[in-house]
Amino acid sequence: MADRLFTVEGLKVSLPDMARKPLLGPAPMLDILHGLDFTLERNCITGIVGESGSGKSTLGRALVRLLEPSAGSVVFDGHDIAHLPEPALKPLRRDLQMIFQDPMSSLNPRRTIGAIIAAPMRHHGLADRIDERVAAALTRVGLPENFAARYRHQLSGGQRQRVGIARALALEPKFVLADEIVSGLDVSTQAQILTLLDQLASEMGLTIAFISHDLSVIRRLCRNTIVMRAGRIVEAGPTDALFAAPRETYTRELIAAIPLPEIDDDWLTR
Amino acid sequence: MILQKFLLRLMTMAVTLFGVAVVVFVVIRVAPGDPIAMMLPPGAGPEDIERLRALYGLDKSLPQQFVIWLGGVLQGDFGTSISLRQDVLSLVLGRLPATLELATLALLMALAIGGPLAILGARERGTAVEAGIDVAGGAALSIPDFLWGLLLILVFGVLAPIFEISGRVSPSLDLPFATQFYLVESILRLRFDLTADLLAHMFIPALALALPLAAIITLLLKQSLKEVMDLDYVVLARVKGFSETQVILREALKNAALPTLTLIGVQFTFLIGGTVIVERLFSYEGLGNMAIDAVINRDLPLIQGIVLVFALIFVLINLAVDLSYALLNPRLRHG
Amino acid sequence: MTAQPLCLSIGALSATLPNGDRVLRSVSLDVAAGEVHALVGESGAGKSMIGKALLGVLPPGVRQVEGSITLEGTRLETLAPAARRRLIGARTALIPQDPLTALNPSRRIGPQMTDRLTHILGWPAASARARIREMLAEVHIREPDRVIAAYPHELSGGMRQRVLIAAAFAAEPRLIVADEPTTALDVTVQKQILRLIADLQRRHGTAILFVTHDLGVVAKISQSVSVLYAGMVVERAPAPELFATPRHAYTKALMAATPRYTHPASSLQPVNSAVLAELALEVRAADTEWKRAHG
Amino acid sequence: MDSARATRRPSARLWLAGLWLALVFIAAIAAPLLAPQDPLAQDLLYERLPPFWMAGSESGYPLGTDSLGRDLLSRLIYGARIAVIVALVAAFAACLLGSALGLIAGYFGGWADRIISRLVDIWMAFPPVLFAILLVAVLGTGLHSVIIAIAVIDWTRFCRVVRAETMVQARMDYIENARIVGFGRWRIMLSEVLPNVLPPIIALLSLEMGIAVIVEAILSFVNLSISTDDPTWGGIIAEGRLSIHQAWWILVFPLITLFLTVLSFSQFGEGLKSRFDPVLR
Repeated sequence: MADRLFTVEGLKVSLPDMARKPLLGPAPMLDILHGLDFTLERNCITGIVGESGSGKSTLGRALVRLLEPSAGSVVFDGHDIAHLPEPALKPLRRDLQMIFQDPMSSLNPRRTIGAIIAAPMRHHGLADRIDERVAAALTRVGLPENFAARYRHQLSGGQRQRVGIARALALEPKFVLADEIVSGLDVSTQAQILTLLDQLASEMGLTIAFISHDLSVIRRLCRNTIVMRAGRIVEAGPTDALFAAPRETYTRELIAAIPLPEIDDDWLTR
Repeated sequence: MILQKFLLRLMTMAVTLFGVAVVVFVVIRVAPGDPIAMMLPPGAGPEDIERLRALYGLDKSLPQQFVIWLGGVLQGDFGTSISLRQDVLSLVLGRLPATLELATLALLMALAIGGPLAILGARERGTAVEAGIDVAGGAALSIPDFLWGLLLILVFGVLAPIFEISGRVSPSLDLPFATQFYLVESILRLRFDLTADLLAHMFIPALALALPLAAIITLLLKQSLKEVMDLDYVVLARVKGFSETQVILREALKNAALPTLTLIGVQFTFLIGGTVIVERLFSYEGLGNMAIDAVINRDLPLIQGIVLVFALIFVLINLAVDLSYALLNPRLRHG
Repeated sequence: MTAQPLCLSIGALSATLPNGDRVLRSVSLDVAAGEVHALVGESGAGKSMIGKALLGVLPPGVRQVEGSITLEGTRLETLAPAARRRLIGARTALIPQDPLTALNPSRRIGPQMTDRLTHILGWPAASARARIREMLAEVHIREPDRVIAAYPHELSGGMRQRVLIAAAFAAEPRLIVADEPTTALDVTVQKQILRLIADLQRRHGTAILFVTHDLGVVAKISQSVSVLYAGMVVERAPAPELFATPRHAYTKALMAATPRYTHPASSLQPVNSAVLAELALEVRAADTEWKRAHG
Repeated sequence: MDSARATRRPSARLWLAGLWLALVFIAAIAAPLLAPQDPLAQDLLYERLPPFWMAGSESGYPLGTDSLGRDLLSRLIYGARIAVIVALVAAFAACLLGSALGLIAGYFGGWADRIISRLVDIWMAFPPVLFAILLVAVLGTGLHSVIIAIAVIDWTRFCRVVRAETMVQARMDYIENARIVGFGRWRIMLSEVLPNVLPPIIALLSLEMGIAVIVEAILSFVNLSISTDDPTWGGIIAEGRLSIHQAWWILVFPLITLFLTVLSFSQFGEGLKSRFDPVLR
């Protein structure tokens, strides 16, 4: 039995549907996730894959408690965080970090890279030797130390995403949520980021939930995979087994729809 | 859905108007000056003051006064002007058409200047033409109507006296009008000699009001056009073989104008607010000019009435903008 | 290769930014009639610029400074702007990337599909309407009347992309520029759309200049490929040849950096810095030569 | 519109505008040293003297005199004092009040936003000039009334812009990340959002200084600003408007002064904004 960092049972998330808000009173709730049960193993990258509208990003936001679930339990490292109020969450926040899809939006444009990486550490009582810590965080993701003095707009896309990784990992969290972190990147940069993340995960023993729409990327990086569709889990299990023998039709369709960079004349008609 | 939104909109309008009524009521009643004392001849006794006070309802408590006044307003009774000793509503309605004609003329002038310049700037984007429009627009925008008015008085009143700089109509003229909408009526009655005289009086004040708005329309609409013109459907229209001007008029203009509509609506209310001082500057007999006199004379009922009418015009403009936005936008129309 | 007539021939095409930097560096390529030619590269490779230069919709400030574009034997540079616009409108079409922004939100679908036929090509309104109904059937839209009367926001993303494809083929263009037409779509929808484009292309014998960043898409749809880097064509080959034996180091590196679900984790290789250094040298050499030729 | 203009030679307009504003500030501070005459000294022998280049001018009265024989240049220089004080104090007050409410409304949303937005709606339903005249009439003429009136009326300008900009920023992922890190709401608002809404606030603050000068001039023009004897630009303009056909210079010089000052404030603000904004979005 593998050691579990997250145990999720009956997770439901509903969000207010502002488009159908009545004149007075609250907007009706729209169910995004319809009761999910799954676990995330420690020291393991788990891929969460699905097409648009599958609810994968909502799931991620519930795991790091940017959203409060409407029902179910989310047990993280022995604590049910599903309904913890913000003050009670605070000590756990250090262990629940996130890397975002778009570093243009996730890095504050008015702060230096150094300040961006230092702020979480200062907040969580790691203010001593802060410059050394920032330098170490940058070195870890393969950026030169003098990048600490730069601003977001002075970096390339790949470098920005490295900063996002450095910031999330600076706190040495138990869990990192990576939400579509390579989907805005070119393949060559994407390959670098994937390789880096893979290497850091094994070095630091990270537990990562890796959200992506790209099964090829999931295959490259993740030991376990959860396939989602319309707010439900279609299939979950070890990645190798899932690709070798997908149990569900939807998974098979999803895999078959990926165009491989190989000549295959009847792929289109299949 | 649409109906609900409309009702909600009417409710917020009512709340806004009520708020305006409360604010103006409270503000003018903390005034230290005594309006009654101002209207009495020297040597009037305290009992005269008391009698007048009671006559205007000023002897009651503030909330009582407010309830009485608001009750009257809801029945169309805005009270009696203290300084002019006439019904406030008829005073206001007598002056309102002059202000509305001035503001509407200014709006038309602003659209006539701003629209074509915006289209020209968007067509010539990235060139010296656009840079020139930007510089001129930026300057016109930061100079308020009051200064434009003074500047235009100098140019057209003194240096090259082409237009009139005082009043609404030449006093020597015989006016056959039945309403206060002189401009409209002169056109309807085909009395174009009067139209010309009215326009000669209105041209400079209207231009002073129009210039800042024209600058805003130019810059906002041009920016919006430029954004729209980078979108795929505009590129697609060019590929179809349409010329740049056709592309702007057929594909870009409507979608670019929609998002600027709300802002232009707000700016139009600013323009109407500007009529207060511009009318003063040009001795134009409109509502704003009367408002300043009312403040100077501490004519409480008249001030209240005028402020409320202005507020009503403003919320109606915003409502009209929202409605036209909904009508022009298929996304909302088909809710 | 048999000598098929050329649909499009681009020779030594260079385009510059306002600051004088080149975004296209002497690009040459040929597209045979009825063939799908893929332009593949990463961001900044200038792959979209080629299509835009051909269609005459380069972004403000970008100028074609050199080179020739020959469409079915007509050199576009020799035409007056209005004539060029009409030729482009009659012989070419564009399938854009983002179906969400490629349809005018305030106009109904029908007029947006017919306006090229009626306003540019002078068709009678009735035959234009009949034509687009035909085309909508070809892209498997079952309720053409509903779609024709709809506003864009009333259709799904996949549906809008079908409409755009139908509109592109409606005037029987000889060449279509497809600018990343499936990038914004989910994989399952992408496959349907690719199949649709391939179908129509074969049936109508239309040549397509297919711009994409995805080598997988290239392999499935194109007969010949140009690989671009920094506005240069680094390799040009028939598709089977390119995927069997890529010649240029950059093409090889790009293939190694593309993840495949059929290959286990270890096979992925980031682009080697030596390759990038070599490419930088090539770019510099090309620019030096260009500067010498142009003072 | 801003970005396109801002990238074109931001420094030229920053310097030109700054230069003129510096002149105005120096005039305000060193008025007694710079003014050639006592701005209040009337001399009916010297009434409506023309400026120096015209026949009939007197030395010592370079820009001529008004209808009471007071030196125009000296009155303009002393008028700068009132203008500068009003510009600085009123604009800062409006800025503080409006930006604080705008931040709160934009960041917290919900009831705070609803109440503040309603308040803004009510305020915007007043014609601002009439509101200012009314307030000054109620509070009694004087410098402090003018300042209070401007601040009380113009905070909405800041509130609307800051609220809208805050809502844009609050949707950014870096705000979500700050929550992930565990920062409190006030801390996020003040240390993450505020720095990003600062450039428009600065531009608006400078613009508002120009507006405050104008409002003061308008109030003087309708005789409601400070005491009628004290030299103010608006007061001189009011007089100039009356004698426009006899002595145009009484209107022209304060008008030019006001024109340049207002233009400079707005251009200075735009220049500062692009200077302050190294971010290429």
